[in-house]
Amino acid sequence: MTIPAKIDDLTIMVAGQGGDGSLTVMNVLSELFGRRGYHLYKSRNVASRIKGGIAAAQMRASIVSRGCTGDQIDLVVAFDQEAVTNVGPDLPPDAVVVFDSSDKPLDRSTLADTIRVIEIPFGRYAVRDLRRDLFKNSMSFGVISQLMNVDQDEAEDCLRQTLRRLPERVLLPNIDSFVDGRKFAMDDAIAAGGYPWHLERVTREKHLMINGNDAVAFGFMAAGGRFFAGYPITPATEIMEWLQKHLPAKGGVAMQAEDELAAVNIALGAAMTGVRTMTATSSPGFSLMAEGIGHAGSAEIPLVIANSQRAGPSTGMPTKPEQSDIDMMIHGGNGEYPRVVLAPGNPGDGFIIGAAATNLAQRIQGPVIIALDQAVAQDARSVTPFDLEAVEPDDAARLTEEDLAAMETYRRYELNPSGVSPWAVPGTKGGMNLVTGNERNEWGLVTTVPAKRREMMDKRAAKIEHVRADLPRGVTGGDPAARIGIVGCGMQSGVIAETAERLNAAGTAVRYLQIRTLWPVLEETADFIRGCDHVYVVEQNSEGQLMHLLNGHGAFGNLRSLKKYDGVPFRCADLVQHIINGEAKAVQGDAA
Amino acid sequence: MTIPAKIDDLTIMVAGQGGDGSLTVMNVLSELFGRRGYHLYKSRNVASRIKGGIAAAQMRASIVSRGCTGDQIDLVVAFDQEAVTNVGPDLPPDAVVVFDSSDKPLDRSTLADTIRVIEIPFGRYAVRDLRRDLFKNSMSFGVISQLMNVDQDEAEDCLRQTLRRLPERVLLPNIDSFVDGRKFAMDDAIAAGGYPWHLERVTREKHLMINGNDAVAFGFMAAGGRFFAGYPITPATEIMEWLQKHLPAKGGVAMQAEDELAAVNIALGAAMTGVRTMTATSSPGFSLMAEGIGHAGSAEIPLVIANSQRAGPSTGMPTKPEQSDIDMMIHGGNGEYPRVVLAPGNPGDGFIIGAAATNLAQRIQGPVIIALDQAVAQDARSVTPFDLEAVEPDDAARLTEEDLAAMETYRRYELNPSGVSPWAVPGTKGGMNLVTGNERNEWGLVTTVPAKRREMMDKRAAKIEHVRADLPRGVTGGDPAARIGIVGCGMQSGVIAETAERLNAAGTAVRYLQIRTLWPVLEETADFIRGCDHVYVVEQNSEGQLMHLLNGHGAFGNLRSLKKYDGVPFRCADLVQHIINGEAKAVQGDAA
Amino acid sequence: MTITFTPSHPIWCAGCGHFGVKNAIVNALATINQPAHETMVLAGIGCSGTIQNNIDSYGYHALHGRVLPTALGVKLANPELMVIAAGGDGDGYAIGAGHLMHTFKRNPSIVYVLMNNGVYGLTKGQRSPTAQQIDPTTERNIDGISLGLSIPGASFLARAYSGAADQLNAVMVAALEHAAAGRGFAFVEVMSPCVTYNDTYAEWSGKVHDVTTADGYDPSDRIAAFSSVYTLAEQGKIPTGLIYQSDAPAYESAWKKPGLAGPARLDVSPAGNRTHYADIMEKYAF
Amino acid sequence: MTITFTPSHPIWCAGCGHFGVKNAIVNALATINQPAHETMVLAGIGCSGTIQNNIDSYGYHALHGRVLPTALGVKLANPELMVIAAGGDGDGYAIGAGHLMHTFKRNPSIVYVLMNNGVYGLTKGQRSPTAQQIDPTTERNIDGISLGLSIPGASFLARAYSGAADQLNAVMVAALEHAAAGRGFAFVEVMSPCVTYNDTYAEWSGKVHDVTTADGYDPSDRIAAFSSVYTLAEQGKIPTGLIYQSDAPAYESAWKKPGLAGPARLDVSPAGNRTHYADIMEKYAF
Ligand SMILES: Cc1ncc(C[n+]2csc(CCOP(=O)(O)OP(=O)(O)O)c2C)c(N)n1
Ligand SMILES: Cc1ncc(C[n+]2csc(CCOP(=O)(O)OP(=O)(O)O)c2C)c(N)n1
Ligand code: SF4
Ligand code: SF4
Ligand SMILES: [Mg+2]
Ligand SMILES: [Mg+2]
Repeated sequence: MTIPAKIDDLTIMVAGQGGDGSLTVMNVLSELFGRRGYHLYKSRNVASRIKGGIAAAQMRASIVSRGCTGDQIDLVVAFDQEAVTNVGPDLPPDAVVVFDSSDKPLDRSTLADTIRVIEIPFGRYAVRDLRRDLFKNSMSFGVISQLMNVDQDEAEDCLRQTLRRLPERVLLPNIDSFVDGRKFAMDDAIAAGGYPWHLERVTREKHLMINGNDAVAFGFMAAGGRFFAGYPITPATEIMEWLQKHLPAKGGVAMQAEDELAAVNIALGAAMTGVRTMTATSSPGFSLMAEGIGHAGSAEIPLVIANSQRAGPSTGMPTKPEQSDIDMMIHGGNGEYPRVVLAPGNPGDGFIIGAAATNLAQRIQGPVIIALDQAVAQDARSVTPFDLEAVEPDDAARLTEEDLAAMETYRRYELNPSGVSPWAVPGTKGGMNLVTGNERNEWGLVTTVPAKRREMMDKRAAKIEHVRADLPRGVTGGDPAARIGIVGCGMQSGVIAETAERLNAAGTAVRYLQIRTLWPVLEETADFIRGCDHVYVVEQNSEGQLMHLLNGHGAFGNLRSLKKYDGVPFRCADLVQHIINGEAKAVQGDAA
Repeated sequence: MTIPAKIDDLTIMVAGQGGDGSLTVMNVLSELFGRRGYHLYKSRNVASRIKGGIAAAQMRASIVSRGCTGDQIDLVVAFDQEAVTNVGPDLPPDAVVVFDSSDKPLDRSTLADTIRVIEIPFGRYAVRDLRRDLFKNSMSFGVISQLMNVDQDEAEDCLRQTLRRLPERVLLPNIDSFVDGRKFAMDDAIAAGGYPWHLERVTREKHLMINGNDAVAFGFMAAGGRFFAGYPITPATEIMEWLQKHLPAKGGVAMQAEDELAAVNIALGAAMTGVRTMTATSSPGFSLMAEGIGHAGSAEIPLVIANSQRAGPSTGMPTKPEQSDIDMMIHGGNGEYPRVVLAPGNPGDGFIIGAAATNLAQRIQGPVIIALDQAVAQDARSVTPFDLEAVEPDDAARLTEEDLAAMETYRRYELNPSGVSPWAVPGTKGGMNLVTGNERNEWGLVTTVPAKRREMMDKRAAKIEHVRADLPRGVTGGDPAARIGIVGCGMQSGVIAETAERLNAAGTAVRYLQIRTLWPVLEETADFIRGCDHVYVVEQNSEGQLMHLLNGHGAFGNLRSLKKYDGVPFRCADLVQHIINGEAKAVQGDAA
Repeated sequence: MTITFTPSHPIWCAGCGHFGVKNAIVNALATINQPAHETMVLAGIGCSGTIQNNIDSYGYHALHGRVLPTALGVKLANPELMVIAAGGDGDGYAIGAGHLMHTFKRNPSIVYVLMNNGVYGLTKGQRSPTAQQIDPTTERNIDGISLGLSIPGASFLARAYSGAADQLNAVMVAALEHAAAGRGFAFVEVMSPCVTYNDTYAEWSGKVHDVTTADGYDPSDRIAAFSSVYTLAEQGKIPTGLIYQSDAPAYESAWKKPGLAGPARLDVSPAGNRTHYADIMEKYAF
Repeated sequence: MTITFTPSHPIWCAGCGHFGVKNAIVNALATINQPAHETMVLAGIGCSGTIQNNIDSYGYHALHGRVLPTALGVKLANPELMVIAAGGDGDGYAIGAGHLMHTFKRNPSIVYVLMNNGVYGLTKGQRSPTAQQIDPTTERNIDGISLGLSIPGASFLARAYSGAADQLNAVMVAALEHAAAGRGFAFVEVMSPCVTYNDTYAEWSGKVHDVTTADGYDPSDRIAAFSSVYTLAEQGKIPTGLIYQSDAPAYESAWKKPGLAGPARLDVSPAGNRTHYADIMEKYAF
């Protein structure tokens, strides 16, 4: 019997045919790992259909907080042969597979011999046809909790907590299944090979378990956001649903429009009244909103737009992550108008950026885009609690009736060095004004006089300079003296940080920059790049959009592109390898 | 009495309050200059409203063919004080102003003393209230033809030709007005100061007088285009109207949809049947089409999209030229898909590119965008006749029933090195297939398998390489050995060519490149830039989009941006000055 | 008094029907004593889409076809405002058709004045969805009133003619009153000839027919309204008047929270909200 | 025979109403002997929007809400094809509402099968425009048949229930025949329950009511149809059957040029066309 490994970093996958509730074992595992003080990173991998098709959930539990899933899957719980076949070749030699052998025994052909397989005919144990999926889940949790050497009371408590909303008559047989699972594991697996793992008990401060969509919605609300209009679309819908749940209680509105064109225009109308307003969508919906977002830029209406990017082009792969709308978010929509594009790197950052975007939109009286990707948007992870005290709604250049009474004239589009004109919202006595997306004079009346046009274009552009100093700064890390850099944003944030950690540990000195303000390109970004001999730009797309953007805006020549566009995030191990290989070549190159 | 100047390059402006037919004098002048063998460049400058507001037409008549209007206006015909006041400060000292003094005499305060003014109370002469505008026009043509020393018979003939569709009872009083105008000019102006000009008689080959919108539509039709769906929008509507006039006679369809979303999707549906299909719009409409265009790229449907750009952002200035959608055309729409963006530099080029785009769309089975700007789209000029023989519809990878019968399997999205899959259109026996904008396997069935996804992305990207060698090459000119370059596209084409001519004549050696394929960025473009010490990038926008594009895609560091964004095209004189100043600074810089 | 923008002079062609529409709106606002600063006029894009520049109120120039969603956003965010949307037949029945349906369905208390001239004026004369016949097809024209009648929720459907000021004024006042009373969406289609591209004064003067003059006409009877609109249209007439009015619930009222102002006027200060946020955060504790 | 794609097995949840719809389409195609290669099935996005994968024909997956314009493009370009558009209630009544109106108006000879389940299935259960009541508002639900009745041009309006195969089959065959005969737009709304997010089988089974069984029901009487649909809805019933059919002219026929094939099959070779182009060019001679 081998000595069980202490768990400091474990990745678990549960896979089966899709359908609601089929993967609730992950929730019980969260509960357990959470109590033990682990950090978690959870992701789901589903086909864009309701039932049927492989669905899988992954969870990485680690003692150090991590921003991505692990390199390899240590434990697979599979209710389906297909999942094991697919994932088999990628498993490490000491992996454990728990398999539902109700239908037939596992075909081990894609598995290395060293892998430990525990076959359980869940069907035989969980025959009750009521909530069958749930029984499977409870039983497999029983197995896992046993494999990790967790005692029955604690494990049962976790199960009860997770299933607390169930009626007793459903709960009890689940507990039975759980006990059966533990017993099975003990008799069949542990007896034969010992405990593979031993779960630690560590201490960490209280954290939150949340995904990026929810966190961005929360940040928006905390910064005074009280109006939302959207339209369902994967993987952005949670933002709408979160706000539908939380805004009305505070007198706000969160409505589902008839389409994205309505959504963005309803939002524009609301925003004009002064209420802090957001809309959210995913890639194809963002394409449809292009005209409306440009209108916010032209007519000078504050609006936050969240784009939870999916893999494109067109409908693409709705449930897969990609960062292939960077160009569109920065350059989409006709003509030229000031905009800010921010990219949070994790849910904690999502809260901060959700709040910052809300204030920035007011301060530039224009569109601020939050660039999420499916991974940041939907992967849930443990993060430190949000700093609610740090959020203060910023009233910017709003005029009251009293302010107006003291003014001789009031022009909506007054020219001034900041580019931001004082603003009287409808309903304010004495502040009547015209808002338009045509070129106009200070009064808001349409004009094409060339000199006025230039002034108005310059005025709008100036607004970005006005807030530049306050735009979210990037996160840097690694060896500050390193000559090799790594740059990325969004879903790459956790990956590049961990990659840098490993590379530095392995003797290749690197530093990294997680960009949080994608547009405008900040001086700090150019500085970082200039400060390195060369920089790896890591992104989830095929064209190297971030790299071209940086090249086009001041960073010339020393960028190397690391791209992935198959719907699967980079693994740290691969990035480490890429960069070590790249450097080896560079050294060879130098020698030649 | 001074000796009249021979006209080799003259710019005329007619201005008044807007309204239909108020500026028909320009048409008579075209007729006259055309008969005398001049080349013409005509532009209109109107407010986006039907009547009222200053409207002006400009015409440059030159012995050498020119691609832009003149630096200065030599002759102003004004029915309105405002026009003279506006344009006054920019007139050269020897300009002539013909003014309608019916209401009150001309306020000359913005005019230099040297300018010759001919005031005619048109009201007194053209009192008949029937078609009053027309009488004004006929009379002012009488004045001008006299000023240019054209004899009455020839001038009258031109007028009759232009007004040939009018009934005799309207025509005759117009002829009278014309004669009155000649008499007035003779008595009042010529008697006092002599003929200011003398119209030449030169020979040139037969030309066409056409604008870019019409020419693009024609090129599309000549390459076999038989389906169009669009929606009215300034300044693109002429494309729809041209095709509505010409396609039905050949069995084609040119329909007005309910909006741009319908237009692009109707077009997608039609294109899927195999008919060569186009849609056209202007900037805000292009924003709305972003999703549909991406679908053409993803689902692999051949489609030509013309974008006659207006000044943005949002509704912007509908009747003013700008090149501020470059970024959007290249990067708009979610995700990444192959596309080609072509920019004709004049109507002759419009025909060629209209045809080339139609064939290229078939060859890449995807979207090909024609980037016009309001100036190329709506300015009419004389161009050499189109080479109809050179246009041959290209059938690309189309499969017939017979082809299919000989195949064992048929997959719509078959993988092959060209990236272009053989294509059976609906109705073809044995060719049933699935078309989708989701990621898919070769059969067209949705998939998210990572390896398949990569193959499909690579396949689509390969299509651009497949046609790269056949993409329209740029036009170069100037001194091939020069170290200073000028780059531009579209409406800049005529301006940069003439600027280069003048700079070279003045001793500053320059060469220029008119880019015709904006995307992908061609190697020849990078070569041109690398071959120069520095390159001026001339564009009609505020952000320097073309310059950033070139920087981002291989041309690093030696670009200088010359931008204009006030709705008024660059004048050659200004560009010449800019570049001379720029070079002077550069020399100073070198010395320091 | 602060000088704000002065309503500018309309830029329409002399004789354009849109003048009458503007006058009727100005007149109705005065009749119901609506304060200018509590009024917002939003217009689409088209010749019709410049009307907001000519009325003393807050004004907004919407995107083409999007005036209704924008107006809805304004109303929901600040229900105290009188919100008037205006636009052309291209704007409302072509590119904006889907939004019109959904506005009928939701029934927010806004006024919508659709200026129908059977043509795209601003883009110089293309056919609109109400053009009598679209060449080379036989496409029939949309009837906004019938459309409204087909959608549950529609609460005020009227048509008037720019060439008949009295009826137009009366209908416009009724529309503003409907919205001001929070009774829902007041739809007024005004037949407003385009003298430049589709001069229909002569034709329409002979065709307009006030349905409400019929003996016993009951504007709350949806089926009867449908029947009379359909029958008159078949006879080549243009039915006018306040054709249908009902008591469907208004959309904005469903969002109203007792004791709380509309979203635009809520207190969002940290003082009044942070505890609430902390409670939400607690639900994510881990 | 060349092997082309094999219709795949539907991916819907067991019990989903969409199975019945698919069967009815397959059955109707067989009934009218429609050759597979001359048929094109286009679907929107949604659970409903995968139906084209399960039918032996040319198939297309449209953008969300755009299935009707796309289908129109196909039909105009190649009028010889049988064109069947399909999609959900979100696809057709929400994002696609404007196109639906304009398709009724134009009346092209295509079949449109709208699978109404009162919910957004694929995006997991949000309310659709036909949801009975949208919280927290009192928004009423859209009725596609009434909508069609309100638009001149509409020529075939039917509703069936996925739980009643016989009527569904009959209606589907009639729809395909209407389109095949070039009589215009055949609109079939199928009540198709979503067992996962809005299981309405029990409720709908009790509510569906075949209007055409009424004595003397005349499907060509538009006013009567409107009246009976409206009245039944007020009674909480769901009217079904071939509710309205008329002889409005079909859109594609207006574009047809005698002696010439549809656009997709025209001769565009230089030989047959260059003289014509030269004539056009001559008009620009200068
Ligand atoms: C997205 C978009 N598409 C097209 C246009 C061009 N456009 C401006 S006004 C208009 C239609 C005007 O017709 P209507 O709404 O009937 O108003 P009218 O001018 O007749 O009053 C169009 C198509 C535009 N501004 N934006
Ligand atoms: C432009 C765009 N917006 C939103 C979506 C997301 N989306 C996919 S299906 C769907 C609605 C599905 O509902 P329905 O049409 O009723 O079909 P069902 O699934 O109920 O059959 C939505 C909103 C999308 N794919 N594209
Ligand atoms: S073009 Fe027609 S609609 Fe426009 S202002 Fe003139 S008359 Fe009115
Ligand atoms: S979620 Fe609903 S609509 Fe979608 S397949 Fe399942 S039952 Fe059918
Ligand atoms: Mg109109
Ligand atoms: Mg549905």
